[in-house]
Amino acid sequence: APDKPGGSSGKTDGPVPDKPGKAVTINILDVAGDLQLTQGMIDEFVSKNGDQIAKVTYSKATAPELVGKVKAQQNAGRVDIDLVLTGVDGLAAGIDQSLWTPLLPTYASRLPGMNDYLPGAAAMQKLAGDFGVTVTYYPSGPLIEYLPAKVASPPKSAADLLAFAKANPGAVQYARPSNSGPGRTFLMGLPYLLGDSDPKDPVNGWAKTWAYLAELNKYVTLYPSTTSETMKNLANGSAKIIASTTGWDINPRVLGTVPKEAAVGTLQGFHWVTDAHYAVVPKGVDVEKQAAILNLLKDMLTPAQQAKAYDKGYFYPGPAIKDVPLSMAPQESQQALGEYGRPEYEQLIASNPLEVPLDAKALVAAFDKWDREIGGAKVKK
Amino acid sequence: MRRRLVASPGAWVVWGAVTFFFVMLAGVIFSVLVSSFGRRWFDTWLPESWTGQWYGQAWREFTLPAVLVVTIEVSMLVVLISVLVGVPASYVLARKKFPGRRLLYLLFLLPILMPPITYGIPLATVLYKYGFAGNMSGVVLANLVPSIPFVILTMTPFIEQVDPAIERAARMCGARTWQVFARILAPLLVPGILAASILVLVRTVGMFELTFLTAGPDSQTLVVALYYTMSAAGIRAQQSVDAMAVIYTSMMLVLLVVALRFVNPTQLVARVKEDVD
Amino acid sequence: MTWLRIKSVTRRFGGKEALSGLTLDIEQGEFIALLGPSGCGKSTALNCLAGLLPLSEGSIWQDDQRLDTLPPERRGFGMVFQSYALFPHLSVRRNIAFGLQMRRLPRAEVRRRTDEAIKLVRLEEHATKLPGQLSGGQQQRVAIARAVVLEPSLVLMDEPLSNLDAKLRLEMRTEIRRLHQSLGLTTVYVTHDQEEALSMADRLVVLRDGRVQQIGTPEELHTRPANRHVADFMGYRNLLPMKVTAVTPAVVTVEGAGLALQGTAVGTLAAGDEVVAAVRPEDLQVGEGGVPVTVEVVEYQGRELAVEARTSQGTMLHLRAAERPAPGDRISVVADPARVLVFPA
Amino acid sequence: MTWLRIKSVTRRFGGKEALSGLTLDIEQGEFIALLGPSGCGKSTALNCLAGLLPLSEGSIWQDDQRLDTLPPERRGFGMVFQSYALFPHLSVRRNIAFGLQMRRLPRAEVRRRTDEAIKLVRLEEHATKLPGQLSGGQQQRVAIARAVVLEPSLVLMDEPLSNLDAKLRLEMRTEIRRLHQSLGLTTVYVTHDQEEALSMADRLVVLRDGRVQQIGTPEELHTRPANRHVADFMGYRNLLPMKVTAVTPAVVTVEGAGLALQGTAVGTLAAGDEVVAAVRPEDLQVGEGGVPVTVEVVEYQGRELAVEARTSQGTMLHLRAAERPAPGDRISVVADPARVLVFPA
Amino acid sequence: MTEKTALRHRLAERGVDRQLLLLLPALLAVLILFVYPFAYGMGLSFQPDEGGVLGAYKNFFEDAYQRDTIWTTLQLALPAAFLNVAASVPIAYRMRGRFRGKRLLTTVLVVPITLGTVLTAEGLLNFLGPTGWFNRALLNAGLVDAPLRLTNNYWGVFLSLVITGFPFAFLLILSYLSGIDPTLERAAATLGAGWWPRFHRITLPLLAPGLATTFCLTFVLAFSVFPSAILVGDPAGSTRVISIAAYHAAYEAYDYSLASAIAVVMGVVELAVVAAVLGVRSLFYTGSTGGKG
Ligand SMILES: Nc1ncnc2c1ncn2[C@@H]1O[C@H](COP(=O)(O)OP(=O)(O)OP(=O)(O)O)[C@@H](O)[C@H]1O
Ligand SMILES: Nc1ncnc2c1ncn2[C@@H]1O[C@H](COP(=O)(O)OP(=O)(O)OP(=O)(O)O)[C@@H](O)[C@H]1O
Ligand SMILES: [Mg+2]
Ligand SMILES: [Mg+2]
Repeated sequence: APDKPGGSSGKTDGPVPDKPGKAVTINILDVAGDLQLTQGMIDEFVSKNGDQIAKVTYSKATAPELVGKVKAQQNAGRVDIDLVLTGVDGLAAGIDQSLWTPLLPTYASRLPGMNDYLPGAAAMQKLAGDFGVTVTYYPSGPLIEYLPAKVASPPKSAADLLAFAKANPGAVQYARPSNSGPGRTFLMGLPYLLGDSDPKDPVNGWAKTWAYLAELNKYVTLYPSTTSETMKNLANGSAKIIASTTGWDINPRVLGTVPKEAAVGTLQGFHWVTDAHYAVVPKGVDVEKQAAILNLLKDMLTPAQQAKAYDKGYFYPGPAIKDVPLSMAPQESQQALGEYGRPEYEQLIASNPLEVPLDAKALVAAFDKWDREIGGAKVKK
Repeated sequence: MRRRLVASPGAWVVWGAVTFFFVMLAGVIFSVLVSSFGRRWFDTWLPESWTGQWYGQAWREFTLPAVLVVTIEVSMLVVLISVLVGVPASYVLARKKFPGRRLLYLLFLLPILMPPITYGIPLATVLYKYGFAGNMSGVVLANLVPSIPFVILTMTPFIEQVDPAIERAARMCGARTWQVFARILAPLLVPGILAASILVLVRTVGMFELTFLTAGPDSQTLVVALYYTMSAAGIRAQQSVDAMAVIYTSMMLVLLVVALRFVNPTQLVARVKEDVD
Repeated sequence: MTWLRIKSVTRRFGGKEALSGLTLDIEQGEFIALLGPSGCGKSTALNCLAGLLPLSEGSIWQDDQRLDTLPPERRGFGMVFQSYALFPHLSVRRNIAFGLQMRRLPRAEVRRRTDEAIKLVRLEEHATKLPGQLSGGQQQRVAIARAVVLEPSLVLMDEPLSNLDAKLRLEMRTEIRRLHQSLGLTTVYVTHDQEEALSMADRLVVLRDGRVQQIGTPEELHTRPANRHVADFMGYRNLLPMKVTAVTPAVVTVEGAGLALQGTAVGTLAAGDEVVAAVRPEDLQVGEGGVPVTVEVVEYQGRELAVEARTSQGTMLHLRAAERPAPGDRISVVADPARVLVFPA
Repeated sequence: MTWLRIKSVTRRFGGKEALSGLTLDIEQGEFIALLGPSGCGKSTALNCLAGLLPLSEGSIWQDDQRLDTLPPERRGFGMVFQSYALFPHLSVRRNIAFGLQMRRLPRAEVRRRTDEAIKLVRLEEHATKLPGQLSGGQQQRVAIARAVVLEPSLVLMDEPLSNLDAKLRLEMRTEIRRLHQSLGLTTVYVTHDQEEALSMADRLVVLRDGRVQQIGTPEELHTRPANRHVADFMGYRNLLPMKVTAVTPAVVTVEGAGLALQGTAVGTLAAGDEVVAAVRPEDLQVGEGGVPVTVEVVEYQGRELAVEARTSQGTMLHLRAAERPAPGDRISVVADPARVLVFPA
Repeated sequence: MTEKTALRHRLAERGVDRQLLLLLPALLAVLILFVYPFAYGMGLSFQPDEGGVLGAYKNFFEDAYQRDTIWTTLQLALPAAFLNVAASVPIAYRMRGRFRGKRLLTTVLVVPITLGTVLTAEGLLNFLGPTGWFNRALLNAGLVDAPLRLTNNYWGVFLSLVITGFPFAFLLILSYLSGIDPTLERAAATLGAGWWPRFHRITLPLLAPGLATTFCLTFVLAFSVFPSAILVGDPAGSTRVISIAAYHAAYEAYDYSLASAIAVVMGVVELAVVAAVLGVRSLFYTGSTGGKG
């Protein structure tokens, strides 16, 4: 490693200076795929602030392993991950295991951008407590996606969807929720659609949802293990309607893995189940580095940088703060979204309620129940 | 030399099965290869058009050249060390009957049997504590845990096959133990060592958990990138997974072919015993 | 001057003694042959000496230094294995050069000595072949060359000539003796061929069932075998169970199995004792006034004929004849009393 | 009645002929010995017959059925391998029983015949051991028992007795001959031991460098070797390069190397020809009026002494003596002209 | 005078001598890098948040959904390992001798180990999927009416285990086979044994130790199947293998003690199978496979 774990001053707690004494190296671990959106922002900051950050290294991992790794480093007293970009799952797991340095409210004043969060992003920020800083945000889903050529009259409600599935066994597909964003969004969106008693309590409050899924299960032949596969099946015709989200709608069409003509629909009375990515700093990171990171985050939360989050619809829309119109985004983004974007999203986002996703514990419980009662039910037959 | 050309029914069945296996294999490999170069492949035999963009993307996103170098360094080191440490141990286990031998064999068996979850995190902690993790030495050390026993397990039957009189003869010629190993046993065991090395190599290159837990930013291996592409959150085109998989496979293939170039796994010992025809 | 002391060395395999209490002093420059029937423990003895088998009991000393606790490669002995044990992956040349390379000799010397050894065993043509491509005898010659090329202080040879043809065997015998003498080697040589042992060794050790039967010079063994087993092994092919009828200081008279013979007693005997009379086939002559026997089998053996004949009581006698009798002929057989040995049964 | 025809069988290893154009007719019940120096192609010939090596050229016929295209297991021959080739995972008993079990004989018969064979080779004590626990000679006996227990129509034996001790070897010789006769076997027996070949075989085939030198009965070979190589191999240890000085119908007179001899010509010779005179050591006698030589080496060989002596010109002669001359003695040597063979050089 | 037998000999006869030192590096490596961390992991499995010392195990065994993963995994791993070994033997046996193209064929047969689980999974999904080439060919040829379902179920995982496991098994068995002296088979042939008795009475017993080891290794690999069980399998249902349960506990529920407990159960089950196989192996001959015993 280029620098010793623990960093240049060796101090990992106490007050964080305004600026690092000399340029530091920052090791960033991305467990949410967030670099797709933010690497441009970070690189730009580094190129402009060579006095603070000499070099950034990026590594990537999946969320679940993150905890083990950080824990191992912290137990040994040598932390060499300085900044983690994570989704809700990694964030929550880290909070649960007390891995993260509390940045708030101590340094809230250094991150003025946080005051400009979109309402949905602000709600997501609450999930992060004192630990994470929301860097990107999107309302996600649930949406349904289909090829208009094959589905003449798409379902308009949850009941319609069930009827469609009944009429076309095997045609409705959603990926196993624990392996798929759209899958879990669909799962978390259903209680709102069906009017369950407590949409935040999958074990006791989702009676209608489970009944609905069990019924739907009779006509689902297959729960793929990745969202990509549902997309592929949609494209090659072996599935007719799949669960989706805004990002999964636009980006795969840009990439060409789903036909451009694919359409999305919503089910009547749905609530958006939002999603966000967070920046967190593990405990044990040198204060000099913390200083550089705080300055980096401050920069990332400015509109000019946030506009980069439009990307090619990867996390559509993407920016976490207000007043970042598409016109500020890089030319490439504007072009891709001009061709593949859907103007109707703006309206849909504005006119439907936003809900924060389940917290980590509840989500795991929901996955478990789904695995046992829905996905696993096939075996017991 | 006349050979009997009429093959027995047994041979037909065997070669038929081999052919079928090859066809399936070719299908599997080519479908991924085609997909990794394809753009828009929907309900058709072949994609609409071809592109190299998935490779370009993987290249940029993961700084692959550095990752490849690290992967090769790590796997070579692991193979080397585990053979150096494992073969002598398997020698003793194969040749000697001593009290506690079975127990020891069991102990060597355990690391292969136990999933890395059981020991991965504490192991990483230990390695971090002594400054080994976060760089290449940690990755190598962690990967030795399943590799050494693997070598021991595969090599023991091999060594049992070698006539002990040959070693005695070497000793009578004045060879010390290490010379017996280097000059006599090693060449005779080449097929076995090679087989074991290839398998260790494959396992090391493919070992995700232990590598991830102990790798630092500069010591990531290809499999970490591959797993990320495959199972991390976020949108991924199927094709970019395919492209990563193809890169991974090509690298392994190069390693394998290089290995087989230098030594043919079946001929060294066999040459001595086979006829020349 | 005793140079190597073997003190009551015993080796057991799973309780059974393959070698029991071998005690032997070897002098520098001596050529010792271990002789005995198959399975008598010859190879076991050699392996114990070489350090390839741990001893179950006993010790081995060289110039008052205890040797049996040293590993084989530290004893500096050379060995020719009964099963050749050639290195299958090395060419003939490299098999032979192996030991020299282990000694870290300069390359040129290794080459020179290897070449000499290859020439000695006449394998010039085959020097680059692998052992698997050699005939059995060629392999054995490689094994010999590999051991002697080192000019070790003690050479152990386990039936090194058994796979060679008669001519080559004779030549190699002479060659081995010559090497032994000119290099000043000390040699322990295992063989089951009494003729080989007699012609090569300074002293012979006859083993049977792991036990030493007799130690002595070739002549002692040949003419004065210590017991019937040694006699049996030294070519006294006729071993006839008989009874003593009379004892004089010079000769004993024995009778039985339809025969009456006079012979020399080995040990003290009294009239009436059950004994075994031992005679070599070549010491039974066809001659007047002897025992009448009927010829049964006649085998051609070059210059002589081997004859099997039966006495009237059905005892089979082996003898030699210069002229060819026909099966069924009745002949008369006589024996020189000095050549008939009588052992207690 | 020709039962097995071997027609110009040739076998090459990588271009080199290990066996060239072997042609031989074998009659049922015959005992054929293949004799020749190490590496001459004996094992190769046997392997070709057994079907273990494909022929490079030629064919093998049995009663007008072509045999060389059949796999070994369909030929119904038995074989004793030079390297034993015992099954290391089977006990002695099960090694021997293997072939019988392959024939699907009833269990009781397998048992009975196996027991007999074990007894025959005297391994009763070792029947349950694995081959790795046997001595070399014991292993070889297992190999013999394994082959003959099948009473095959043709038995191929590759130096089956080379690892046995002298006594056992003699006994096994007789045993093998007895088996051969009583079971009505046909046997092809490879050996490098001329004495063994002479005493056992009905006919001998002498090979050298893969080529047949002579085929004949033991007596023919022993007394009338066809060329100097056969003579060399049949014990004519003195092979002296000389020149013909005079030729009469009965004897040729030859001179050279400080010697003058009279001998019997093999082939037509004329005065002045370069020749090789061949004499056995036992045909060179110490006697008056012969060639004066100086004794150099005296070896004890049981009843006789082997003597090496040098002529004034430095040629080494091998002879036998009944009494012990001392090295350095000057003696005179004579030879019976009928026993001296003269070959063209 | 009688010397006491040297201690060295007495130890050597029991198999204790300096050569045992060769074990040391491996032993140290395993002790430091494995035993210590593993003991820690084992310890975790006995310290669940609730339910006492054996709470985690009780959790696992009382829950049919969890417990059944053992059976599910065995159902996959045993047949796959068995097939891999059983298929390798005849192929390797055919390939013992020398023939032209042997090297190429060996290389090609070994190629699949380079594929890795990901490419195999992707390939199976692409190739055997409902609109993959395989089903397309079958449909076009009129052999089936509807696409065969070969992925996202038991068969997908099974096939991927075969594709990744077969070359492992083949490579090892081919090498073990080449160590057996061919003279032995020849000897058997002259004793009238056709190819089958030659094979099963001579070659097979000599190969048995190698077979056992190979079976154990392929079984262990198959038993810890994880990525392909998720990718080409039905991870909530018919291919919910035990490692998915462990993964779920460790990385989704962050219940390390349950995860360790499951991992220990995994190890114990594997150990039981391996012990059974090695037990059977010890009934066979082990040792030199040359002709001279
Ligand atoms: N590893 C072993 N396990 C059990 N018994 C053994 C072992 N090695 C040798 N023996 C037995 O010990 C005895 C002596 O064996 P050894 O090899 O010394 O005989 P040998 O005199 O060399 O015979 P040969 O002339 O036939 O080679 C034999 O009866 C043999 O069966
Ligand atoms: N596989 C092989 N490759 C090359 N050459 C070989 C091979 N096998 C035998 N030869 C050569 O063929 C010749 C004849 O060998 P063969 O084994 O028949 O000899 P042999 O007469 O049995 O000798 P011996 O009495 O020493 O056993 C030898 O020179 C040998 O080196
Ligand atoms: Mg022996
Ligand atoms: Mg031979």
